[in-house]
This record gives sequence, structure tokens and C-alpha cells, in this order.
Amino acid sequence: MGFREVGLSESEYKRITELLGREPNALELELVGVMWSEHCSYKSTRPLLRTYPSKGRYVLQGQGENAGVVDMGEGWGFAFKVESHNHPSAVAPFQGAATGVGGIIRDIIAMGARPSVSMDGLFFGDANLCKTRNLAKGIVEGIGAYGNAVGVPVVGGKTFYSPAYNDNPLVNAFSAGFVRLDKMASSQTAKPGDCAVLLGSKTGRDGIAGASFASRELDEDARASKPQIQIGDPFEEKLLIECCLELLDKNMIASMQDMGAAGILSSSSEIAHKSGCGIDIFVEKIPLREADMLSWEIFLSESQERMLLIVEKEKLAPVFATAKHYGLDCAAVGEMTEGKRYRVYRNGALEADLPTSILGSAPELSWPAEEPKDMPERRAIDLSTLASEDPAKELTTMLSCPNGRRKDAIWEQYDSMVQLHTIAGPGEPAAVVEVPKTRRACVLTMEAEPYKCWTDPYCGAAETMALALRGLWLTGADTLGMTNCLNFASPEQPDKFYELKECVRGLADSCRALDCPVVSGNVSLYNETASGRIYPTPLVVAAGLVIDREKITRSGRTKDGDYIYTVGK
Amino acid sequence: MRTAVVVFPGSNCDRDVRRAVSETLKTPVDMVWHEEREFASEPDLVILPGGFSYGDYLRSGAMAAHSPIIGAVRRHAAAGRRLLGICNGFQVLTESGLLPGALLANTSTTFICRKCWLRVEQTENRFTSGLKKGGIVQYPIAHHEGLYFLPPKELRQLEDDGRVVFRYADPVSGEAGERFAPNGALNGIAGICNEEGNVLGLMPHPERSTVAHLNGGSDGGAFWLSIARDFAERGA
Amino acid sequence: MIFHAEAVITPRMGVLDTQGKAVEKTLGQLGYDVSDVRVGRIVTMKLEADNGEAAAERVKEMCCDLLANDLIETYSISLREA
Amino acid sequence: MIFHAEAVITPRMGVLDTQGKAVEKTLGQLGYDVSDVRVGRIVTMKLEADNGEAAAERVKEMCCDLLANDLIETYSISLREA
Ligand SMILES: Nc1ncnc2c1ncn2[C@@H]1O[C@H](COP(=O)(O)OP(=O)(O)O)[C@@H](O)[C@H]1O
Repeated sequence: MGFREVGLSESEYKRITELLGREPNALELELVGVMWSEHCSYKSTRPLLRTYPSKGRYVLQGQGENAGVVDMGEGWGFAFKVESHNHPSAVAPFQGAATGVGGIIRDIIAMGARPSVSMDGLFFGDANLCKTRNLAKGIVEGIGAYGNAVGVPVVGGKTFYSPAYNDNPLVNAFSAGFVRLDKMASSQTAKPGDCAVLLGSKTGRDGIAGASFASRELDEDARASKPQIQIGDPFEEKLLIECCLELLDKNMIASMQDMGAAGILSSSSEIAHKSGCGIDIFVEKIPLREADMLSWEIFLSESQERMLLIVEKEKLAPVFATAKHYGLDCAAVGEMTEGKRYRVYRNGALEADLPTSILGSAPELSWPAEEPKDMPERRAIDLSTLASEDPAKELTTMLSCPNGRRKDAIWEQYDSMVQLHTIAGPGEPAAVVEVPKTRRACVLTMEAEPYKCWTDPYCGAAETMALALRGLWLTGADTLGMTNCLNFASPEQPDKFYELKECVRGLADSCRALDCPVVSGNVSLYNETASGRIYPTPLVVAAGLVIDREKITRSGRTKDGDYIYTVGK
Repeated sequence: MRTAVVVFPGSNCDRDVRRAVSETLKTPVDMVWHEEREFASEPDLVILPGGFSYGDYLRSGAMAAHSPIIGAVRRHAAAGRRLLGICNGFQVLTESGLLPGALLANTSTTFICRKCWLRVEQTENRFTSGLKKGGIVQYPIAHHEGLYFLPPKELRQLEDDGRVVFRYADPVSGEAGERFAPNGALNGIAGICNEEGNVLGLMPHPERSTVAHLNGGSDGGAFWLSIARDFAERGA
Repeated sequence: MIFHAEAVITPRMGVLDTQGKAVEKTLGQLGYDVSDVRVGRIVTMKLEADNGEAAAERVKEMCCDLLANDLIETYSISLREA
Repeated sequence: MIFHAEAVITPRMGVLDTQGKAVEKTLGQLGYDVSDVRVGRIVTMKLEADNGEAAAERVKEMCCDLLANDLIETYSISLREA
């Protein structure tokens, strides 16, 4: 096995041998390769993300955890995050989108919160193409099938059509949940001697190496590489939610982490690394769906609906009992240790022995950036195509184009009322939900302005941010913070990296100016195919707080004779 | 009046129902896990809530109809006490034979979540006696399999017996029928009861239009009050 | 004896098969000229029984109990020895 | 010639069969001792074609295009003349 097969560059491989003081064995190489992939390590974007303002008076937990948490008052925290599931949804629309919803929901559980609301950002190709309709149908049904069954209401979203997404649709899934501040969970609180427990589905061969899949351009081969498709089981997820929340409520969990990209490997190494300890994992104890799986397959499998719990030894028995009550598989598969080593044993044999720090320390990449040569053409709008002599006609044309049309056909397929706390749902300019058992309300807006970001990445991103916050403020809400998903093409070409860099600069500057901290986010690169690339698509979800829900300003409550004002320049 | 809400694995409207009932009626609501074999609290009203019991993987409600608690549910109904199935709960009632018929996939073959209007067709049962016969109420729906089906002869019998309690309707004209059913339900049937009137199943969610400041509306409150009043007048 | 059993469950004639109709419509849009499209379920399993008859009887019971809803579906069973 | 065609679509080996898992569990609770339960779909239809081969080819295309998702499912086709 060479380093190239696991997606590493020569210099990265050299770095690994330096850090290890020896050549890695095949399993170790697989493990490091995945953890150092763009998808897991954010190696191209970490320097950019550091420029975001992260502090704010409501921020309890910023970037670095499974999701950001802000203070809602009266003892409530609000955990939220948005994540992309673009590549899987392009290849298998229904399952890709469904597992995207499942994945982001587990991030919220990992903070100890009950997943309470979802939103989805969808970017589809030309609405008139049969291909787009099929992709959109599968994606919307997938999101609905998963979210409806798990019982998390979709309270809003964003749908945007453009030929730029013909081959590369984007699916950004947002989820959020309320958590009692004294019940918040963390992935940084494991102690030596604690047990590592796998809860939820058995590990199978699905989605093996999905992380490196997401770090590549989509090619025809993607269709051939079958095991990368993961199957979602919302029923299992619902049980996982109830089980984890019950365990947290009884203080049975010392630390926890969801299993996303690079499954057991990334969750266990992250928890060890962030908690400042080591971990020993005993492969033979991992419940498998197929008996003959190799160690690397087990570690990289992205089987869905699994959580990693860190449990104090004396609490193992009640944890097992609760899992049994919910009919979930549960197994103690490892132990936290003093030394900061990540060790894998299988039937007594030591198969991998790495410093925990190595898995989380991919060298950062700084790509060159250069303004795209065609920027002037992108900006040149041909005003002659506007038939402004007949404004009425122009208006109806605008309203009936796919981006202007109502999106009921999409959001009526989502349960927007379950959990009985949606005050304003999809179709409204801002989503509003109750903060449990209080008069407070949480306001959410999701925005993206891909076309503007294409013509002017810096201003387009700043405008996206301003738009999201304006939506909050119109309801009377105070800004809590934002989460963002950066959907871009390859960072390896200077003109494309420029767009990314400028968009992040636009978001960071506007957040600073508007006093909106960035508490979480996700990056999806390489959204391009041989035949095209997406617009630079930073998507933003802003959260706000209203102290008294009765005082919220709602849209559409007008009477004859009301005056119309415009405010601002 | 004491209420018990059965929680199946995959139920997801259990808490919503609890909130709607306890906020409206200020009476106790117990949550009962499907593995129980008895209702410890001797409830006057048992509710099978909405959701996706057992993932609804085979047929909606099919697996839940075999849950351990179902024996106790049957005994409760046989004793003439109130049993209410909402959405997935309705599907469990038909699958277990406690109500006739079956709920098939919506004609759109998609999940539909929206507000919808119903005409109250019948008020001689243990649930809607406090509502106005012929009145229109708005309860939201949220389901993928809500097309009420019964073979023609039995359907006629059901209608003749006056066991259709709610029918999808047009809020303006007050007309009701299949044309107004978002899911294609035969005769526009949204909810039915058994002969004795103590078992009711309906696809729409009254609990979602109970908390007035939420997006589901506020017609559901009267439904719970109607049950409570009927209980006060007639007992269990 | 170990058997592989297969139960095929299909909507009864006369029962609305919305899925079948939707599939037929989509196939038509894709240019396939088909009719009478019906969508059913197939459940396969392994089970032990003294003989084929006993196995078939078991599977039939499962269909009655759970796998099929007699009001709207019919089923047929096939077996082969493992 | 008119054919009755039948396409049986089942989850690929190794792919998580969520339905099968749930059904197996419930059958177990009902006292049936079964294993390897898998749930698939069966689509039946009527179509016209010059001969059996052409008909089978058509149905295969339909499976590729719509009825099955090749990434996670396999299918088999059977035909009989109407
Ligand atoms: N994919 C979606 N999921 C849920 N709600 C959506 C979705 N797309 C659009 N919506 C809702 O429809 C309304 C209009 O959406 P859209 O046209 O995307 O936004 P905008 O009004 O910002 O152009 C919004 O209220 C939004 O919440």
C-alpha cells in the first residue's frame, strides 16, 4: 500500500515518518491517510476559518466541538450546526440526503441536546432538466423520509436553481437542539480508565472511505465505487436519540462523540486527543454486520446511527441496561489510557500504535490565490434583456421563474410541526420556535447568494450574512451567532481558491461588523466535475433570541390602509 | 380523567399529545412504554400517538399492532373505555383490527404536511359530542399513508352506520368528500369510530392545533375539551 | 432441515395501488409503454422445520400474523431447501 | 406478443437492509425463529415486445432507469407470455 492510494502527498508521508520515527504499517497508513484527508482535517481551510470572530456574549461553545452552543437564558443552551452532504447526494440522492440529515442530527445529540429543528439548503441544476427533477425528487424525499421519521421538524430552508449545479447538486443540512446547560455533553472530558462504548448500529461495509470520497472531484468512477453509499435507518436514530438523552439525564456519560466521516477512527481519536489521553481499542469487540471485515474497513466504515460514548467503568451496567431497553446494540470496545497513544489491538496483537496527536495534526496547506481573469465578464450584466417597458410582465416572469416560485411542493413533504414548538415554519421569512417551557423564542434564517458570490465573492458573502441577520432583526430578535457551510470548487486552482478566500473574508468582516460570532461550520470542496463547477456557495444560518414570543413581528399581518415604508439606503 | 399515551419505539408525537392534553385539560397524562403488558394507572383515555412505530418499515402500524401493550389496549377498548388513535395510532388501530379498513399510500405517493379542514360528521361518540355536527375544524395532517380504504360493500355499511366522524372538507363552502382529501381517502374519510363509539381513529393531528401561538392553529383545544366534557357527563 | 423461504405480497386486485400507478406514470414519461403495473413486497428468510410442509405452514402463519394485511394484500409462498 | 414481467429488487448483500432487520426482530418477538430476513420490492407489469428477449431487455432498462438503484440493490427479472 503506497501513500498515494490513501490520498497523501509525498511531503505528507515524509512528515508522518518523522512524527512516528519509523515507517507506518499498512493499517497505520490507512488511518493517517483518512484523518489527513481534506474532509477530516480541513487542511486547506483551517487558516481561513481562524479569521472568523468566535466570541460573543451568548457563545457558550464555539468552533471545535460537534456543534456550537449559545445561551438562550433561563438555563437553556441551543446547539446548532450546518453540514454538507453533497457528494453522496449527487450519487445516491435519496440515501445521500437522508444520511446527511441523520449525520447532522447526531452532531446535535453529541452536545447533549434533543434535536429540535432542522433546515435544508438545496442547490439544484436547471429546473427544466429531467435529471434535475429526478435528483431533486430523490433528495427531497430522502430528507423528508429521514427527518419525518426521526421526528425533527423542518422549519425552513433555501432552494436555489442554476445550471451551475447540474452535475453537482448541493445538500446542506442544518440541525439544532435545546439542551439544559447542566446536561451539556462534550467530546473533551474522557479520563484514563474510562471505557469506550459503541452504541447503535453494527458496523458494516457501508461508506468505507467516504471521507476521502468527499475530498475528491466527482468522476464517473464515483458511480462504480459502490460501498461508499451509506444507508440511513431513521428508526434506529430515533432510538439512539432517546437512549442518549436518557443516559445524559442520568449522568451516565462522561464524554461522547458522534460517528461521522471516518467512523470509529475519527470519533475515537478525536475524543482521545481533545481529552488529552490515549485510547486502546480492541477490534474483536466491535459488533460487526459482516464477520470477515478487515481492521481498516472497520475503522473507516461510515455505517450510520452509531455513537461513541465514554463511560466510567462502574456505570457500564446501567448503560447496557438502557441500551437494551431501547433495543440498541451496545459494546465496550476500548479503554482510555494515560499515555497519549492511539492503539489498535485485534485478538491480542497490536495492529497500530500512533501518537493521538498525529491523527489530528495534518499539516496545513496554503494554496495560492489569484483573482479569476473572467471577473469583469461575470460582472457585466446585459440590461437590454430586461423588458422594463412592461414591468407587470417582468414581475410575473420573475415570480414564476424557479427561484422566485413558492417552494411549498418541497417543504410540504417535510413534517414542520412535530415536537409542537414551531411558531413560524417554512414559507415564512424567518423560522421561529419556542424555547422549551419559557416565553422565549429562537429565530433562524438560512441564506445563500451564490450568483452574487460568483460576481463578487467578498461582497456577495457579506451580503449573504447581512441578509441572514436582517431576517432575524425584522422579527425583533437579538443576534446569537451563526453557522456556515462553505461549498466550493477545488482549492487547488488559484482562481477558485481566491473565491473561497474572498468569501470567507466577506463573511468574517461582516460578522465582525455586525457583531455575530461564528460558532460552527463545515466545508465542502471539490464540488466540480469534468463538465462544470458550482458557483461559490457559502450558506449561512443565523440564530437569534426573542425574550417574549408575543412581541415578535410577523410578516403577512397587514390590513387595507396600512402604510408601506422602506428603511435604509 | 386520566390519560395514558402509549409510546412505541419510533413514536414521535407522544410528547406532543401529552402536552396538548395536559395543558388543555390540566389532567394527568402517563407515558406507557410498549413493552408493558398492563396500564398501571387504569386510564380513562388511551392514546396511540403519531410517529413511525418500528420505523413503519413493513406497513405503517403493522408491527406496533403486535406490541406487548396491545393486549391491554384491547381490554381497555372492550371495557368500553375511550381509545384514540392519531395518524400512526389510527394505522395501528386498523392493523390490529380494532377499527375496520386500511391506510394506503397517499395518491401523491409523497409525505404531506399541511393544514387541512374537516367536517365533523358525527357527534354521537365518546369524543366529539361537544363539537358542532356539520362544523368545520382545522387540524393539520402529516403522513405518507393516509388514504383510507375499505372494500365497497363494507364502506357502504360504515357510511350507513354513521361511523365516519371526520371528513376532509372545503372550509369555505363546507362541502366534504374525496375531492377535498389531500391523500385521496375514499369518501374523503379522515376519521372513523367503532360501533360503540369508544374507539376513534383519525389521520389529522388535533394536538397540533392545540397550542394557539404555534403554526398549527387552535381548533384542537375544543376536541380535548369535548372528550373531557363527555367523560364528566357519562363517566368512563 | 433448513429452508430458504420467500413470501411475495401484492396488493389485491381492486385495491388502490398508488405506488403502482405512480411507477406506471413515471415509466410512461420515460418512454416505456407498460400497463397493469403493480408494486408489492418480497420477504425472504431462513428457517428450520421438520419438512417442507411444516416450513410452508410456518411462513403462511407469519404472513397472516404480520407480513401481509389480508384486507388489502394477497401472498404466495415458495420454499427451497438450503 | 404481450408479456407479464416481474422484477424482483432486493438490497445488495452487505448493504444494510433496514426493513429486513426490523421485520426479523418483530417476527422473533412473535415467536418465529427465523434468520437472514430480507425485504425487497416486486414490480409486475404487462408490456408488448417482439419476443421474450426484447421484453427482458426492456424490463432490464426500466430497472436501471427507475425501478432499482444499482448502487444498493440488485434485481432479477422473470417473464411469461400473456
Ligand atoms: N428546501 C427547503 N426546505 C424547507 N423550506 C424551504 C426550502 N426551500 C425554501 N423553503 C422555504 O420557502 C421560502 C422561500 O424560500 P427561497 O425561495 O429559497 O428563499 P428566498 O425567499 O430567500 O429566496 C422560505 O420561507 C423557506 O423557508
